[in-house]
Order: sequence, then C-alpha cells, then structure tokens
Amino acid sequence: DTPRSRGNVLTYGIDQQPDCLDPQVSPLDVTALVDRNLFDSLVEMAPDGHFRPWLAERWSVSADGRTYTFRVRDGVTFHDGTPFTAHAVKATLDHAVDPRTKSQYAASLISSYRSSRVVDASTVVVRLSRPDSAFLQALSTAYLGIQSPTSLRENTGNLCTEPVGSGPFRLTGWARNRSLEMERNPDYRWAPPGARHSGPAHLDGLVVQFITEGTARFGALATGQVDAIGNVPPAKIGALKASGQLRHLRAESPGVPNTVFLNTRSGPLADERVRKALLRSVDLDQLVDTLYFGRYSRAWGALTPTTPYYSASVEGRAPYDPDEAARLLDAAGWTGRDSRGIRVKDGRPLALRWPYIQEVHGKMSALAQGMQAQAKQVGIDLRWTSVDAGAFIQKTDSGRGLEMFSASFVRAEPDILRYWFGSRMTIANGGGNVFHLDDPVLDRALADGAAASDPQARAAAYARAQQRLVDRALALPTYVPVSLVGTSDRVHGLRFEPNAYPLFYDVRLGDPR
Amino acid sequence: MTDRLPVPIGSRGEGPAMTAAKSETAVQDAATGARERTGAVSPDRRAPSRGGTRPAARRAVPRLPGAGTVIASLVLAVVAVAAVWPELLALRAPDQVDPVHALQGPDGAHPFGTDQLGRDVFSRVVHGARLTITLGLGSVVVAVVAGTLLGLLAVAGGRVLDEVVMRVTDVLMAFPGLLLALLVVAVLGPGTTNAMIAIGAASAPGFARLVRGQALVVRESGYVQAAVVLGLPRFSVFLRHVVPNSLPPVLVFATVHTGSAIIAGSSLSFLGLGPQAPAPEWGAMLSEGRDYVDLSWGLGVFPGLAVTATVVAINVVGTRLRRRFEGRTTHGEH
Amino acid sequence: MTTASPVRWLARRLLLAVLVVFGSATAAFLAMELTPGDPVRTLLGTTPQTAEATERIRHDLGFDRPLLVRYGLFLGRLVTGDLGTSYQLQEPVRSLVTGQLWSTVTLALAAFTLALAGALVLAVLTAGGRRLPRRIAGFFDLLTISAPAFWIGVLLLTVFSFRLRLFPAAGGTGLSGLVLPAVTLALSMVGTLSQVLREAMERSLEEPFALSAKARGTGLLGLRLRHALRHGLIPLVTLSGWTLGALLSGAVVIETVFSRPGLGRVLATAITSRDLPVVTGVVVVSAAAFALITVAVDALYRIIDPRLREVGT
Amino acid sequence: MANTDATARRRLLTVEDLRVAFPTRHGTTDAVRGVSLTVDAGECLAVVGESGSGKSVTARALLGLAGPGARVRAGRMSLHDPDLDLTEVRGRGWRDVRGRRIGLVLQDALTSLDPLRTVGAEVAEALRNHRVVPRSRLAERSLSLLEEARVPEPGLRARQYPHQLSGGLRQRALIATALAAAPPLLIADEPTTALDVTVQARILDLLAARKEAGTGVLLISHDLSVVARLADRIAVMRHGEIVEEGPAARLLHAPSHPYTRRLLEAAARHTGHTSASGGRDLAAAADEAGAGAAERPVLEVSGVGKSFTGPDGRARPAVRDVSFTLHAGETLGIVGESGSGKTTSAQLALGLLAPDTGSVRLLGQPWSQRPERERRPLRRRIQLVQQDPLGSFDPRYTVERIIGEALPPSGGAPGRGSARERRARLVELLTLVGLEEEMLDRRPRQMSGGQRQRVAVARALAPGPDVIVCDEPVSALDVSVQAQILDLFADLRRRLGVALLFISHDLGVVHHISDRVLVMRDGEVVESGAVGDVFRRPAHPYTRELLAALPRSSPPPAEALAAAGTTAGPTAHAGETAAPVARTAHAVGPATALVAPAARAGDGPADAAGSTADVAEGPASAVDRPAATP
Ligand SMILES: Nc1ncnc2c1ncn2[C@@H]1O[C@H](COP(=O)(O)OP(=O)(O)OP(=O)(O)O)[C@@H](O)[C@H]1O
Ligand SMILES: Nc1ncnc2c1ncn2[C@@H]1O[C@H](COP(=O)(O)OP(=O)(O)OP(=O)(O)O)[C@@H](O)[C@H]1O
Ligand SMILES: [Mg+2]
Ligand SMILES: [Mg+2]
Repeated sequence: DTPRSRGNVLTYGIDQQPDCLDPQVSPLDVTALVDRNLFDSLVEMAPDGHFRPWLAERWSVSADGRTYTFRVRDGVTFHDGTPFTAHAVKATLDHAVDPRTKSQYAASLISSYRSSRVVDASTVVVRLSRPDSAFLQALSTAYLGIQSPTSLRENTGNLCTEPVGSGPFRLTGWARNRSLEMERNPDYRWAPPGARHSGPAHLDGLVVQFITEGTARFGALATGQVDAIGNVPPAKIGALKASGQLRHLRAESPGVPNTVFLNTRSGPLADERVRKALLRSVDLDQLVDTLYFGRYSRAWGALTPTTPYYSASVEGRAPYDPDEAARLLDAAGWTGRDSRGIRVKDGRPLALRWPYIQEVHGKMSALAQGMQAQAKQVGIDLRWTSVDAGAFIQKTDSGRGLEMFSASFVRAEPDILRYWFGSRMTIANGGGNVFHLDDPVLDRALADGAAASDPQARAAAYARAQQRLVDRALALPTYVPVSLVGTSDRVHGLRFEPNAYPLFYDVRLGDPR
Repeated sequence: MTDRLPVPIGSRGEGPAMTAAKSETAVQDAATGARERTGAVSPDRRAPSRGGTRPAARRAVPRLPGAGTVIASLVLAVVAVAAVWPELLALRAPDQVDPVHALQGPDGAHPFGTDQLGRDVFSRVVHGARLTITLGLGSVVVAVVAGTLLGLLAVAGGRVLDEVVMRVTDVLMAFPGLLLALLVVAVLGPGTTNAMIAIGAASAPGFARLVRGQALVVRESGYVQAAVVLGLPRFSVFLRHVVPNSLPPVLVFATVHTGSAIIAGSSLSFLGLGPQAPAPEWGAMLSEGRDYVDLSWGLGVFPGLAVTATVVAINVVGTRLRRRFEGRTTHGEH
Repeated sequence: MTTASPVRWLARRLLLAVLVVFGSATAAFLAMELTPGDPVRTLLGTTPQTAEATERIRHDLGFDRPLLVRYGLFLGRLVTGDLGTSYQLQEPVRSLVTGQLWSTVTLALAAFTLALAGALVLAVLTAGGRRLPRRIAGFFDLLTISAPAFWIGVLLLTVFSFRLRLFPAAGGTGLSGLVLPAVTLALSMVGTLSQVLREAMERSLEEPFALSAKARGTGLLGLRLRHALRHGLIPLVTLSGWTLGALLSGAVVIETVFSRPGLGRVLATAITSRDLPVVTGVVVVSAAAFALITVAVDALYRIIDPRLREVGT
Repeated sequence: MANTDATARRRLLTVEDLRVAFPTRHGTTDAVRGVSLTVDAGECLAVVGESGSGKSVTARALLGLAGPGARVRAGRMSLHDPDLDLTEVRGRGWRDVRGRRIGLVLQDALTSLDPLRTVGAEVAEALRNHRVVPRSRLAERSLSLLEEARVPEPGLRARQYPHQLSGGLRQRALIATALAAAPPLLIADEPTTALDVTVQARILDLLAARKEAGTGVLLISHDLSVVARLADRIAVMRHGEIVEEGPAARLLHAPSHPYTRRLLEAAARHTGHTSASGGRDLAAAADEAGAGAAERPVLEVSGVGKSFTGPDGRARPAVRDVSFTLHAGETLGIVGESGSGKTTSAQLALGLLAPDTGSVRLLGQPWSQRPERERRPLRRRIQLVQQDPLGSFDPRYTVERIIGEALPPSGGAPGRGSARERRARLVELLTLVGLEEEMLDRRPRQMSGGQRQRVAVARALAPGPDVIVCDEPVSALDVSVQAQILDLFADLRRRLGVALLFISHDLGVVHHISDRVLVMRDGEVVESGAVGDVFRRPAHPYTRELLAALPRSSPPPAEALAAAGTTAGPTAHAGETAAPVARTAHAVGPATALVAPAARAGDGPADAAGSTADVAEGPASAVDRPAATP
C-alpha cells in the first residue's frame, strides 16, 4: 500500500465509523463527514453565518416565519440517474420525520417541520409549526442532505448501506470496521458557491479508513499508509510538526463545547454556591493546555467561539480560584472533612456522581481525572465512573442518580442552547434538558433569539443567554473541541465546512509543495 | 490473554468429550495434560508394577528450590508489600497530578517518569499492585467457589442434574471468555467488583468441570467404596470423603490460574471495563498511557513489566506447588 | 465395533453442538434482557428522543411484547437460520457477520499457525533434552504466557511500525497488515502451547515404551518425533481447539490495538449498544464454530489415539 | 540342565564390580553395589531378588539406560566378540549397543509398546534403527520376527495397536522388537510378571527356544519358581548385591544363603505347590473353632447376572448366572483370569451393584433387592478388603480415623465419655492384626504395604462383620508381605470365625486359604468344589489349563533336599558369608514352608512333600485370547 499505488485517490483515516449512512438516521459526526461527499443540501452556510443557494436556487420566508418556499435548481441528477426536483425535497424532509426512519438526529433538527407541498417540479413550500430561525442552518447540514426519491421509495431496506445522493462522490463499497470507498461523480456540476472550483471533484476517489487507535492512526499517516487523518491525537502534534512531510489543519467546532452539565435540581449542585465553587476549583487553563498540548483552548461559555452569535463577554468570568471555591463551600455549609479530605455536610460527603460511557467519553478521561484531582484539593469528590450505555441513558433519561455528565454538540447555530437548557426541552420532549432546568430568564432570551430574524436582535438575545448560564453557573464548560486534521504534504486544498468537518471536493493530490 | 482469559487453561474437566462420566485414561490425560495435571489419576489403573521403580516416581522427589523459584518468590514478596502497604514503597500519592511536569521521562525524582497528568508512574505502579492482585485473586476466588459449587452439584445431584449442569457449562464454554466477561460487565456494569465477577464467571465453568472430573475420580476411589461398605449415608460420604479430596488439586490449579486471571483483569481494564479511574490498575494504566508511549516511554513499559513479572512469578511458584502436589498424590509411595 | 460407531458418534456430537448453539443464543438473549436500562433507548444512543418516537420504535422492534413471546419469536427465527437485522446498523446480521468473518478467520488462522509452528519447533527441539536449552525455552514460554497480549501489541506496534516502519500501523488489508497482529496473538499463545506439548512429550518420554524404544537403539530425535510427539499431540489438540475456538469469535483486544475489523469488536460494540440481533448472531456463529471445533478435536483424538476409536462418545 | 560345559561356550558379557548410585535429596542411593556376572551364548543367567534389590538397574546399566542422573561405575563391563568396553561408550555410541548387541525386554511389558503406534511399526523401528534390512523389506521382516516370537497371525497383529493385544501377545511382540536386530544377548526383565499364569508358561517357552538357538539370556525375576524353568545359573540379589550365585539345580535344591531360602519359601507358597494339605489344615482348624455353626449360610448368591452397557450401546454380560453359598466360618475362594467377573461378583455380593437377574441374601435376609437405605444397618455385617490398600484409605485420614469411622457408634454413652473405650477398641483391633498402638497416628502414606493392608483388615473387622469379602487383597503386595497377610487371614478366621469370600487370580493363594473354590471364566462359574478336589482332579478343561500353567520348580526328593542342604557350599559372590549349614539343613525346601505358612522355617511339621505330580499334567497349551477390550 504505498501512496503511489493508490493513484489519485485520497485515503482518510478516522477514528469513528458510521453506523448508518442514511443522513436522516444517524447522529454521528462521521456520518456527516462521509455524507457531505455523497449528498448535497438545499442551502450552504457561509463562514459568516449567512446562507447561500445550493440545490435551492432561491427561497423566501413568509412574514410569520412559518412558511418557506424553495425554488430548486435544474439539471441536477442523483447517482441513480433520478433527476432532482421539488419532489426530492419533500421526500427527504418527510423521510426525516417519518417515525419509521427512526431518525436519531435529523428529525430533531427540524422539529418545527410540519409538511411540504410540491407546487411544481421546481417549487416546494415547507410549512413549520413555529417560527424557527435555525431551520435554514438545519437544512444546510449533511444530516438533511437530499436523497434520491427513487431510492427512498424503492430501496427502503438498504438506505443505510446504499445511500443515493447527488454529491460529488458516490459510494462504491463499505467494509465495516475497515473502510469505506467512494468514487468521483463525473457528472457533478452543482457545487455550492463556497467551493473553490466547479465540475467534478479533483480526486478520482476517496477512501475513508477506520482506525480507532489514535497512535495507530497517526502512525498510518506518518508511514504514508493514509494521506490524511482526522482527530489527530493532540499528543502527536509535536511529532507531526517535527516531520517535514506532514501538515496539520485545525478548525474549532461550532456549537456547545465539551461541557459538564450540572444537576441544578437536586443534590449538592442545586446550591448555586456549590456550582460556582466547582467551576472555580478546576484549573482548566492548565489542564487543557497540558492534556491537549496547547492545541485546544479552554471553553468559558456554553457556545464555542466559532458559533454564530458567540459572546466573548463570558470569557474569564469564572477563573480558577481555589480559595474562592473554599469560601463558597464554607458558606454553603460544607465545612466538615472526612478522612480523605472530602468536605462533609450533615454527615454526607460532597460527592458528585459523574457517570460516563467508555466508548463515548473515554477520550476525556484524562481531563476528568485532572479535574477530579484538583477538585479534591478543595474537598469535592468527583466520582467519574464508567457505566454501561444502558445505565447511562437510564440515568440521563430520569435525571436521577447523577450530579453531572458531559457532552458536546457540534452545530453552527446558537439555538442549540435551547436544546440543552430550554425548560421545555426535557428528555421526554426530545430535548437535552436532563435536569429539568427551568430558568425563565434564560428561556426568554433563547426564545427571543430563535424568533428574531434580525441579526443584531439575535446577537443581543444570545449574549444574554450565554451570560445567564455563566452567572448562575448552570454548566461547566471545559474545552473547545477542535477538528484537527493531519495530512501529508501531497494533499492540497483541504478546507473545513462550517461545522468543522473537512471537505474533500476541492482536494487535489499533488507533489509536495 | 485477551482472548486467552476464558479458559482456566486446560481445565475443561474430563476433556473434550463433552459427556463421558467415566473417561478413558487417554482423554483424561488430554485434559490434564493441558497444564493442570492435577493428579486426576484414572481410578482403574491396575498396579502391575510393584515397588516404586516406575520412572514417573522419580519426578516426585522434590528438588531444592532453584534460583528461579527464589527470584519469583522475591518478586511476589515485593508485590505483596506493594499491595498491602503501598505507602512504604511509593514516592507520592497515586492520584497527585502535576500538569507542569507531565510526561517526563524517568529521572531521579520520577524513577518511571510521569504520565499525561504529571502523576508519578512509579507510585502508580506500586499502588496498582493491590488492585491488580485483588482483581486477579478475587476473580479466581469467584471462579473456584462458583465452579466448585457447580461441579459438586453435578456430581451430587444425580444424573439429570449432572447432565443439566454439564450442558450449561458447555454453553458457557462455547462463549469465549472475554466476551462472556463483556456480557457480564454489560449486565452488572463496570467496576472492580463486577470485573472480578465477570472474569470469575468466565473461568467458573472450567473449574466446575475440573471439580466434577476430580469428584468423579474420587467417587470411584477405594476409600469411598470402603465408606459405602461401612454403611455411611450417601451424603456424609460425599461430605467427608468426596468433597475434601476433590478440592486440593483444584486449589493447586487455582494458583497457576491466578496468572491468567490477572492478565484477564488487565485486559478488561484495558478495554475500560475494570477498576475505575483514577485507580492505577496496571492494565488501565497501559490503556490510558498508550497514546503517550513515545513521549514518556516509562508509561508504556513499566506497568506492562509489572504485570508480566508478577504473572511469571505466580506461574513459577504455582507450577512448583503443583509439581510438589502431584508428587504427593499421584505417586504416593514417596 | 471399531467401525460401526463413528456415524452414531458423529450424529450425537452434532446434536450436542446444535444444543450448545441454541443454549448460547439463549444465554445471550437472557443477558441482553438482564442488562440494565431500556433496550430501546439504549440502542437509540445518547441523543435524546421524544417519547412518541421511542414508543414507536419499541413497537416496531417488538419490545412491547412479553419476554416469552419475544423469546419464542427469536427462537423461531433462529431455527429458520434467520439471524435478524441489526437494530443499530440496520443491516442484516448475516451479511454483517460474514463481512467480518474473513478478517477474523485470517487473523485467527495466521496467528494459530504461527503459534503452532513455534510451539512444535520449541518443544521438539527441547523436550527431554539438555538442561540449558530447555530452561531457555521454558523461560520464553513463561514470558509469553505472562505478558499481556495488548502490551505486546503496543510494544510491537511502537517498534516495528512507528519506529522502523516495517509494517502498516493500522488495519492493513494485505499480508503486511496481518504480520504484527498475528505475531502478537501467536506470541500470546505459543508459550502455552509449547509448554503443554513439552510437558506431555516429556511425560511420555518417561514412559516405559520410550525406554523400550531407546533400548532398541532409537536416538533422542527419533524418540521425540516418532513417539513423544504423538503423545504430546493429544493435549495440544485439546488446547488448540479451545484457543482456535476463542480466536474465531474474535480477539477483541488485539483487534482494538491494531484497529482491525473482526467479529470480536463487532460483538463488543453490539453488547454496549444493546444490539440484540448482532449479539446473538455473533454468539451463534462463534458457538457453532466452537462446537464444530470440539467435534473436530474429538475426531482428531480418534485419529491420534487408536484407543479412543473404540471408546465411543 | 546344568551348565557343565560352560567354559566351552562363547562368552558374551562380563561384568565386574558394577556400581550404580542415584543422587537423591537425602544423599545418594546405592542401587547396585558391586555386582559381577557373566553370560555365555546359549546360556540363561537368572537374576532373582526382591523388589528394589537392583535387578532392573543392573540390567539397564548394561545399555546405558540406568536412569537420568545415575552414576554408573564398573571394574569391568564389556561385551565380547567383537570386544566392546561398555564403560567407554558415550552418547550416540550406545545406539549401536542397544538393540544390536543387547536386546532389552523391559519390565513393564504391558506399557512398553507405544500405545499410539502399531505393533508392526514398533518392530520395524528396531530394524530401521540398525539398518538390518533395506526399507523395502521392513514389513516382511517384521512379520517374520513376530512369527519367530510365536505371535499367531502376525499379519493381523502387525496392523493392530498394543491395546488390542492381550498381555501375552504384547509381551511376545516386545520380545520380537528386542530380537529384531538379532542381538546375541537378550535381557528379559520380569517378562512374565504382569501375565496370567497360562500365558507365563508360553513366554518362558519362547525364551527357552531363543536360548536353544544360541542367544544368551539374562532373565530377571523376583520369582524363583519362574526362573527355575529356564535358568542355567541363578544369581540372587539383595540390596544391590549378589548374595548367592550358582547352577540353578543346586541353588534351588540347596540354597545356602538364608535370603535365598526365604525367596524359595515365598515362591513355593506363591505357586501353591503342595496338595490341599495346607487348606485342609486350616479348614480343620476352622471347624474346631466354629463347631456347629459351620453350616449356617451367611451369604447366599443365587443366579445373579450383571451386564454393563458398552460404549457401542450393547450390553455385555460381566457375570452370568452365578450362584454360591458362603457358610459361617468358611472360606470360599474365587479364581479366574482377569476380566472373568470376579470383582463384579464381589460387588454384587456386597450390594454395591444391583444384579440384573438373581438375588443375594445376607444372613438369611433379602439383600440385593432392598433399597440402599434399608441395607445400611446391615452393611456392617459384610465388609470388604480391597486389592489396593493405599487407595482404600482417605489420604487425609489417620489410622485412628480410618478405623474409627468403621467402629459402630458407641452403644451406651453417646458422649465424649466413650472416647477412651473407643481408643481401647482401636488398639485391640490393631493388636488383632499385629500392629502397634503407635500406628494410630500414621497416615496411609506413612506405612508400608503390609502395614496398610493390616489396617485395611482391621477396618474390615471393626464393625464385627459376619462376612469379609477380600478382592485380591494381596496381589498388590510383595511376595514376602503376601505371606504375612495370608497368615493373618488364616489366623483371624481361626480365632473369629468370620466367613471369607476370597478373590484372587492367583491359584496358589486361593489354594492356600480356601475351603472351597469357585473357578470363573467369562462371567460364569465353570467349576466349584472343595479346594483339594478341584486342584487334584480338575473337571473342567479350563481349570486344568490354569493349573498346568503354574510354573514349577522340579520338586526335589526329600533326601536330595537334605543332601543338598548339607553339601552345598557357600557360593555367594558378595558380602554375605554363607549361613552355617547346620541351621539351614533340617527343614529347608518349599514343601516345608507351605505347610506352616505362618511360621518361620523350622516351625512346621516336615510333612508332605507329597506333591504336585498330578498337577503337572495338564493340557500344556492353549491359545492366547486377545484381552477383551472394555
Ligand atoms: N532413576 C532412579 N533414581 C533413583 N533411584 C532409583 C532409580 N531407579 C531405581 N532406583 C532405585 O534403585 C533401587 C533398585 O531398583 P530396581 O528397579 O533395580 O529394583 P528391582 O530389583 O528391579 O525391583 P522390582 O522387582 O520391583 O523391579 C530401588 O531402591 C529404586 O528405588
Ligand atoms: N463399571 C463397569 N462398566 C462396564 N464394564 C465393566 C464395569 N465393571 C466391569 N466391567 C466389565 O465386566 C467384566 C468383568 O470384570 P471384573 O472386574 O468383574 O473382572 P475380574 O475378574 O475382577 O478381573 P480382574 O482380575 O482383572 O480384576 C470385564 O469385561 C469388565 O470390563
Ligand atoms: Mg525391576
Ligand atoms: Mg478384579
């Protein structure tokens, strides 16, 4: 497998592998990464946060914000030869919300979707149940990539394994646990405006190879087994830079950073002072810097800096301050100490249960252990405990049996905050508000942000929301996830899309430059 | 290891013939040959050779402990000290982080270097002994207890129960051990105790077969027949003669098996299903440290060496015990 | 008597094998039932879902029916050879398993062959021979038995792949990608195999027939090859059977360390995501492999040891 | 018969002052201490001696196979013609000696052929090792070798595996392998020990034929009566030394060393030379003790049959329609070759197996038909002494617990108060079997074979049984110990009036102890009757065959005996000076010993050399049957 023998095909090593390639089914990052090459979206999100036409030539929004009318592009064909029309849009959106699809993510992205009506072959009207300023962003993601209606109709059993889109590449093979192969779509002429070229992709093909072990993935890159890798282990950045033939590209992910969500409803963290103490007891600057070798930055707020409407005002609000943490805890009545130095109140130790799933959160174990050790200094016992996925979901579904859990969420849209913190977005309602947080001030700000169409109004509303979260210490943001891509020096033209997934359409393999 | 964990190697009772209560000597040998050689001597071996000049008897003469045994015992002693009183050897607390000094190579202050959080690898290895050994020994205890109960039940409970128990062990053995352990962890959740149970459960069927085979041999023995002839009730014959005489070989095999149990425990930890962080279990240390091996080589080498040395030592000492025991039971004349 | 029984014997063994397969599938089914948490929610992953959607899926997958009914349906499908469709991957389990089987089988066979060859060479060259080579071989055995496979794997990978760049670092498809994982697995087995083989050979070298053979002028090598080896093969075959059986259901840790596809990892993932059809599917396949290997092992005994040909069962 | 012309023969082997020592944990064991011997072509030198006397080690040392770690030294150890100094042979050099110059038939005949290879392959191996014939002729030559070794149907046998052959056939095949490369000297180490009497004879015939053909034979045995048939000269070994050596006739008739005499006594007893006189003696004694009770039946076995299901699912009868009655105070012997159903019969009698047909009554009550729970109270009335005393004890128990377990729960006071009584009872039992009180603290492994069997007997006596079933109670024991145990049985019977069911494959032993005897074959009783009658006038051909196969040393006329006793000088090579003639002269010989088994030589009445003449005439041949495969 020397690089030469692969010809004009790029091999990309990644740690995750897709479960299902039907974009409307899978919630995984890697699905978006792969499907972006197979599917096109109605609209494209520009780096500055506004939307540009793609498969939709143009669109209009009704005054009440609940009706979107799309005029779709001509001359687009799916990989199976089906021409792209307004019917495909309706079929895809209906497919996303169809319970039989068992969508794990796409449906929730367009939870406001009510119905579509095909006016003619090139016009489709989409009705929403409420104004949704995040709707276009949702449509811009790969998760709402448009599928061939023929395939949706006739291929129902195999949508996961034989996805049919209109993207620059089409799927030719998928060996589970090993690799996934795509070849160039020679008819492709409908690249989005943000692309650097038009027409078919430069690459003849694209191979995504699944290499779960970070060291092995890096080794594969270093030995030329692959041309590029995602999720470069931070520990290997030094080696990567030291090698003359390797490059690395970096993009901070938009959305909610890696965040520890706190049980504000019961247990010790129901007390705001304890939450604030917790935030001040961990030296995230140092931990994140050490553990991620300076490649990641710590997060201050509930949105990452690259998310639209990020407010820098939250930065530096809750710095590492163990003395202040101790004062707060004393004030909250956690004054006793047990034999291990953990604070005690009313005979109960200050223990915070923090369950995690090895496969999902295992990679942040070092950070958690660092936080654990530091929190222990001020007398807080962080119980970072691995549990089975079933048990974890049982806990998060009920909001009981845990004080904290961590998650991050990639989405270039501030409305994501509502998903996690909106009082209505409890688990039962398909949201992520595990602890039934009910903060009217926050709710108002989030509602304002979602309803407003004026950018300035949105910015103000989301700034209020972000500040509120920090002021009340409703969550403990840790670090900003970064999409770290390492490439050999033969790889040119690699870019990131707004959600920080690498784009391969413009990539060219050439001589080292 | 990984996938070796399941079988207490060679303990599949009377061997591959899944049934066979009265097994042929050769089959027995096949089973016993696989490392256990617990002295399950076929009962009907006539004794054509008078006197003790059969060559096999020569092995019975216990040799003086060789250098290997001495070194192994020393290693075990050090491990035991570390397990019982880690503070005596360790330089600092195992969970004391020091991000500023993360990933340093071995030097005076940190004989084994530091890990990604700046924790002292040496101290963690020392403190890891207790967990690792607990996990190993604990799972062996689980396996022996469960296996023994199951095996004795099979022998004591009559044909139907025997058949049922044996089919159950067949099924359990058809599950590769690590996967069985994974299933058990899935049911019980990760953690030290559950890992112990998981690994124990994976090797219990092997022990059950061993105990059963042994008990069947004992049941056919002259002294059990003698007790029956004396008119002792079945149950008391079983309790007084069959049980106590079936167990010693099992216990001896358990010592040898402890080594594989430790490796199995570490494998489970390696997969993140063992003791919880920041507990310095050796397998977990290797698992967590594997991305940093090139930055701090001590992190990738010493915990592995610790597992290996401990298991080697247990094997050496266990094998010696086993040999002695064999010498005593199978060639009793000496 | 010598020839009449094999057919009956085989029939009985195959019947038992089928029993074992069904038993294993049942055990897997029950284990999945016992696992805490709502299976439907678990297989939907950590992304929250609305209650209606969850219920809908629960109904679709039949989880709203009583346990016994589900078990009955499960068995029914199993009898017809239908392993079902993965909840998680929405792909037929049969194709999923066959897709992984090749990788597992190549690794297992390669590692096993290496280990067997190593063990044969080690044991035949040293059994009953001079003290020093025996000691060295014995120590090598012990070392390989005692070093955790994942550790050996990480070390080999670091040295031969990252440093020396002799072999691909990850999931190589060709022969070169097979070398390191196979060697790692082989190393973890060779010690046990050679120990067992050597011990059995040495035991047989102490038997009167070996002395007899010596007394008629047979040399040590001839003694090992013509006499002791055959005797050593019996425990070796037993052990090989289990080892291979275990390998065929996947070497989870090795697959993880070397980022290789394989049944083991599929199963491990399926267990954590509660993908019952995949779990039972893989268990059925590996139990079947195991049971068949056991039959093969027993058949081999009969070939190796003529005494067993007449013993039956 | 005598080797008068020994000097004329070609010398094959000279050994002088051979010493073999084994290093052990407690220093070195001197297994052989200064043995000298010679063997000529066409001559048989027999080395006899008790177990552990160093016979096998001597033999193995000649081939460089004394054992790992053995230190072998010799003043001289050489083969002749061509001369080869064996002390100079090293490493691979031995391979030319083994099989080519000296053939060795190992002691463990039944296990000396590789069970995983065909008999033919084993024979061919010897041929191949020494390149006796070209490869192409290996098979053919193997067959002719088997034929020479008197293996019937050699073509079939060559393709069979050892376990498919009977013991006798195996032994012959083994001899064929040893003779393959036509070594001028053949060493046969206990070639007949593990074999049935009927087979023994044929093996000896075979060796005799080789001897006639000019092969020098070094025959090793612990049994003088076996070697008597073949040996030209006999060397008696003890504690690693040759204590006496001389022409066979002289040694057998007029042994000079006391140890030799003891061996002869044991041998005589073992083979049951004399008529039923011994048995009658004992029977008479029993009659006196048991007086009128003698006719009361204690164990009635009527028409029992038992089948075992073979591996192929077919039932195979182990015992068919066996009936017998054992009366109080009587001893009933059961003889028969291996697999004839003796043990099964015993187990049926004991109620350890349920008969398929027929029934057993114990003390007039139904026994076999009852469920075990009801049988339990009665169990103490019928006890068992097993073949392997060591195996019959729980290895963890002390003698006190072993016998204590058998004592009836103390009657009156159930509390601790009876502890002393129990102990007194234990001591009493030990005394009865001739053991000291100190034995109580021993564990099975800390006792000798004889002591163990005594403990086993004490345990059998402890519940106060009416019947004791003895299943091969002495066959695991040394010849000399055997005698002691047999005496013990006789004594106990006389004193306690217990009825014995005595099982053995050894006719001599059964003859010695029984009143009546049952001869079994293939699960059936072929003959039964008073022991004297059966032995003197065997009715069934099989019984005759059994008796005929008994090895015998020619019984010397009494006068000759006396003469030999007085005239034979000390011929022993080593160490021991010959015993004073006077002490040995007056009552030497097998006959004497037989009559008074319990006694040391000299105690018994010198009656009855009157003899086994009739025993000697049986059909001298019968074909070996392959051992039944289980
Ligand atoms: N390899 C050995 N190592 C140590 N001691 C041995 C060895 N071989 C034999 N001996 C000892 O040497 C002595 C003589 O043994 P040998 O086998 O020659 O006896 P034997 O006369 O043949 O007895 P038997 O009639 O039981 O065969 C015994 O005490 C025995 O224990
Ligand atoms: N438990 C059993 N299962 C199957 N077959 C048996 C069993 N016990 C005995 N047999 C068979 O029954 C037959 C008689 O055996 P038994 O042990 O009674 O013979 P024996 O006369 O005592 O022989 P030996 O002199 O060898 O002890 C043999 O063919 C034996 O193989
Ligand atoms: Mg001997
Ligand atoms: Mg018997």
